[in-house]
Amino acid sequence: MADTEKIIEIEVLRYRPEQDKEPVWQSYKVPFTDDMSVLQGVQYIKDYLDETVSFRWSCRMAICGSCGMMIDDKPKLSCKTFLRDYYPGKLRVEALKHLPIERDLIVDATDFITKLESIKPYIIPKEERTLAQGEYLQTPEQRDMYEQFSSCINCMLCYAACPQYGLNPKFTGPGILALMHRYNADSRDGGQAERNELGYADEGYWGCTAVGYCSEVCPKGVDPANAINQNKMNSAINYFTRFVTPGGADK
Amino acid sequence: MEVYKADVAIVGAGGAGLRAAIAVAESDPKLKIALISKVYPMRSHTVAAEGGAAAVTRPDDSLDHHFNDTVGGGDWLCEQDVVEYFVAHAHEEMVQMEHWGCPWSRKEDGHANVRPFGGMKIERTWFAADKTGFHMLHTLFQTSIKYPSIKRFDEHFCVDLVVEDGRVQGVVAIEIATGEFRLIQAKAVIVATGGAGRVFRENTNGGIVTGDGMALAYRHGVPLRDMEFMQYHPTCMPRTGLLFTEACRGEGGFLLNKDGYRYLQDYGLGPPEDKPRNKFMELGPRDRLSQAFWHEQQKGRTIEGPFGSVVNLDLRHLGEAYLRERLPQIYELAEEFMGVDPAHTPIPVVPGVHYTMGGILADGKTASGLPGLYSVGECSSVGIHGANRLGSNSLTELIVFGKVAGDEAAKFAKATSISNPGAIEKQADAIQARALGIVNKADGTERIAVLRTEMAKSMESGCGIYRLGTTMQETCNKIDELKQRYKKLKVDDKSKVYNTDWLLAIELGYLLDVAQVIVYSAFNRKESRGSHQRLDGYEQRDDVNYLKHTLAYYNGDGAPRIEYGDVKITKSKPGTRAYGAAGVKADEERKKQGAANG
Amino acid sequence: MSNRRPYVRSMDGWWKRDAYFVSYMAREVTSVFVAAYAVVLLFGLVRLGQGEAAFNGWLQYLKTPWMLVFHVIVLAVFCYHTWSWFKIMPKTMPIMFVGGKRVQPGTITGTGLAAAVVACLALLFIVGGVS
Amino acid sequence: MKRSNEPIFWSLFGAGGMLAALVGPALVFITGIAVPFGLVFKPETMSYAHMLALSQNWAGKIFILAVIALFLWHAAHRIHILLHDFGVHAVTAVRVLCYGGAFAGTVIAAYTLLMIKA
Ligand SMILES: Cc1cc2nc3c(=O)[nH]c(=O)nc-3n(C[C@H](O)[C@H](O)[C@H](O)COP(=O)(O)OP(=O)(O)OC[C@H]3O[C@@H](n4cnc5c(N)ncnc54)[C@H](O)[C@@H]3O)c2cc1C
Ligand code: SF4
Ligand code: F3S
Ligand code: FES
Repeated sequence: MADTEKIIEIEVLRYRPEQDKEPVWQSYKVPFTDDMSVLQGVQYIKDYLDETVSFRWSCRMAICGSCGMMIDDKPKLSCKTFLRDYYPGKLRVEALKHLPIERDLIVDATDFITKLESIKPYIIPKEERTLAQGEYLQTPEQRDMYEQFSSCINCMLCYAACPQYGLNPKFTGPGILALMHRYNADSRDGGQAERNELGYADEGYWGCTAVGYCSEVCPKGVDPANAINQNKMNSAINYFTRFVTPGGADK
Repeated sequence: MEVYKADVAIVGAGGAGLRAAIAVAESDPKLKIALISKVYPMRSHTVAAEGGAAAVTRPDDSLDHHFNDTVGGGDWLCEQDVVEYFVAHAHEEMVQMEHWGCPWSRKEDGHANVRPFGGMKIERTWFAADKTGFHMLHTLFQTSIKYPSIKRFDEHFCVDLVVEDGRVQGVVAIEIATGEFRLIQAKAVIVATGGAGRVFRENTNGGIVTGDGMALAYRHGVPLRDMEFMQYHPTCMPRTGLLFTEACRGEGGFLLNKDGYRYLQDYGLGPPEDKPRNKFMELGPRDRLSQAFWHEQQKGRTIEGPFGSVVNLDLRHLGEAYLRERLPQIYELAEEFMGVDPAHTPIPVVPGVHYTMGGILADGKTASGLPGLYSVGECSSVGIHGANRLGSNSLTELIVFGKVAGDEAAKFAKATSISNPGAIEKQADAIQARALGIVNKADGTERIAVLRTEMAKSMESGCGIYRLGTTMQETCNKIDELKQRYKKLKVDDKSKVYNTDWLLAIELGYLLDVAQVIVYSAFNRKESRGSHQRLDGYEQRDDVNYLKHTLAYYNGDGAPRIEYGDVKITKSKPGTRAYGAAGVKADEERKKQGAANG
Repeated sequence: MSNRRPYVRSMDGWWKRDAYFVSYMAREVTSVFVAAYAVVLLFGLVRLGQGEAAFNGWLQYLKTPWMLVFHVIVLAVFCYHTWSWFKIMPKTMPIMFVGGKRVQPGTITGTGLAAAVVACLALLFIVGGVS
Repeated sequence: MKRSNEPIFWSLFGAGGMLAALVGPALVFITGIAVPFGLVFKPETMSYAHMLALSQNWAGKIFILAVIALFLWHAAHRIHILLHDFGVHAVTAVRVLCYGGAFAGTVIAAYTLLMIKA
């Protein structure tokens, strides 16, 4: 390699359920070059220092959403965080906060996936259309209304950022509520009423106290805080008008 | 062992596997579907596809154009009847994706927009900004949730197929979180495990793209077809291999050598023009562009620097605003990974391994020779890519043939029943014992990372953009040696919960099998065609001897047995594969000939 | 039997973990001062109802140094409230387009802050004019 | 899933928060600093007579009630969340305390204003 190698210390929060009672820090010294990501640093550990260190990764290009970790206590995608930014100090990596640690840097994603499945994350057509009729027409402006919310890569960084989820895991949480809004805001979709049942509950929009950190850490500019909080007004209006507007009292 | 009884089991939940699952569910809601994936579906590597998916859309386009581009692009090694089916069903599948919510980029009038792509005569590539694969994958995954008959086995690692009574009757998988084994019994199995780019060093593929399904089918006697054809993508990030989509060039990007010269004009792709022109210059096919890079390097006209030899991808003239709108992800990649602002500085790029053209031998309806076994997606070879895939044809392949695979497997499952469940369970136990053997071995000495690195390096030197008999021979020997050393592999991690060390070890076994097939197939093909280019006396295409598919058969511990199969030719006789001005001329001549032949 | 034993980390002291959380908590704590100020006003109102002597007692009370310190702090807290209120405002509004361009969060916050300045000045002028 | 009753409290919270954000700083400056210490305004700005007059007309009554009650509801909602944030999970007790306080303050203010006759 052309540039001279530097060494950085990486501390990893280890947790091996079959042998550790609770997580422990373990330190490794990793040679690196300036273009190396934190993920590559951790991969180096696994390849050459300690094969038992476990973590998820795949795409290396910030799109598959596997590699989220707490890096110096901030939720980040390890594949697009660079070792050079921590040098000459050391850095600490830990499994995403607020989620149970399955092992080492791997969190248990079951809750996230179950919630994703619960919000009807698919088009419930406003009007049926056959393939022969071609595509639904949607102007670029209509697309812009939901595009940002459809960019979520399910990396769960926002869950590691949201204290309300940490305090109460029943809260649906930022990423999934953003996805719910993505479908509600799609001009092709007519499923809002069905989804609002969850949205308008304590576990839905109302579990959020507008901390806003979710949007701060989101690597894809989804802005889940916006997806949630812009719906509180609708939810409130619906609450007060449901008995007077036709069809307003949807469950 | 826990047993789950399904009608159709699908291994792989990328674009192909998900589309197949939905097809089975729609064809008959009573069929029980097991959808198995070693990662959560949305992590599948389809997520990384950027540019788009091809389907004839504009009034000035035609199915024949798409057919000709694909077959010519594939250097006539395509199954032409399958290509005909493919181009005919592409558009309706795009519309289907749209109905399911895929956020296709739109024109002002509300219709889906199309963009130009390398090797395509007319704009026909549907896109969702530069995150097309991401949006297709998430749309398919989220839509699949609608169907209660799809039971997902997320983070389940498939270790083998169960073949009993001469047909596939299930798969065995490890539940990664617990290390427990599961037998998934099924009357039909669809393999949709994606490509094998990880056999190489610098590549655009995700860490999970390790050729698992190919190796599994191969070990059960199904041949792998045309595996020597590995696509090099001309514009990748040096060292990491991350991709700068072809759309960069579709939108008007230039490739420059160290003199700032658009060198592609020296390789039969000119003349250069300011605006992108389909099948000219930067919009030539990937194999040609990667080869041109190699020649520039030989001539000392590449740029030498900290990243090795590179050329420049110049997007500056497109302006920041346009780049941010059309290529936001590319902008981000360049800025964050390389510290390069593409609006002001050209991006250094190199060719990197990108796509596995070959795969599990399948007929035009995705069926393999082994009854009950279907394959679809990058792991499969239904025959549309030939010797070189055109960009944006493979996302379309996932959905067109995903549906076919689902329909066919459903039909097969309905017509059969499980035979001999006792024997199936016994087999599953044996599979479990074998998989555990890898981790429980006492006398191992070899390290996973060491073998993997040696393999990748050797593949790169033997099966690069240009190939030589001697180096290929060296690589054959090297892979044979690594397969022996693999038997002495040492797995440090002995735990059950999320033991990725163990999975890496199993994947390495798959990689080595696939690597061996690639290099032996390449060694035996004594001609140059598409992405397989030789420099040792076989520089020309040889239709007399090699207008044939390579079929590699598993042969235990020995080298694969190489055979050849016919290519199905319907309406396009092999011609000169030319681009740029020469391409226009060749087209005209073909037309004249066609008219003369009546 | 499963070997899984997912480890759940404690949330104790979470608000100290990150500067962002500290600023969030500061925003929430403003409410204590808003309440205190409202109680002071409520107290004055009750005194008003009890007659001139009682109300003057309340007015005298406001002039004590302690109350000055208190109100200076409350003023600072209210200013922080105003700033944080409009800072989070863009999160509560649907995506809007004006003339085909997306309205930026900064614009919303800026407009809110401007409105607050106008409202405050208006109040000061009204009060100044009436008296 | 059960529809949340949050909208009631949230609406009051929001109204109070908006009022506080718009005029709060000026209000505090006037009642807490400027008038008691004789800055900017005339000393009789908040005299008994002036204040009585204000609380005798309907607009004045509404303004006073709005400020006191909405500030209280705004604060009650946030304090409620604050306690939850600090890990106090006695949900019902906390609610009764916070919203009960705001309710009591509202009733006292309204009663007092009603009792002040023109
Ligand atoms: C960076 C990049 C950009 C691309 N851009 C384009 C483009 O613009 N246009 C285009 O047409 N094509 C593009 N391609 C190609 C195209 O994206 C892929 O060919 C296609 O997505 C492959 O899809 P698939 O469903 O076959 O496999 P994948 O999406 O890779 O899915 C494989 C699935 O199999 C599962 N699996 C694998 N092994 C096992 C196992 N042992 N046990 C259990 N599950 C297993 C995985 O978990 C995964 O779910 C691109 C490719 C790359 C790498
Ligand atoms: S909203 Fe952002 S942070 Fe949250 S899961 Fe999606 S991409 Fe990740
Ligand atoms: S951090 Fe949590 S509380 Fe709301 S604004 Fe984001 S979801
Ligand atoms: S590895 Fe895919 S997001 Fe980081």
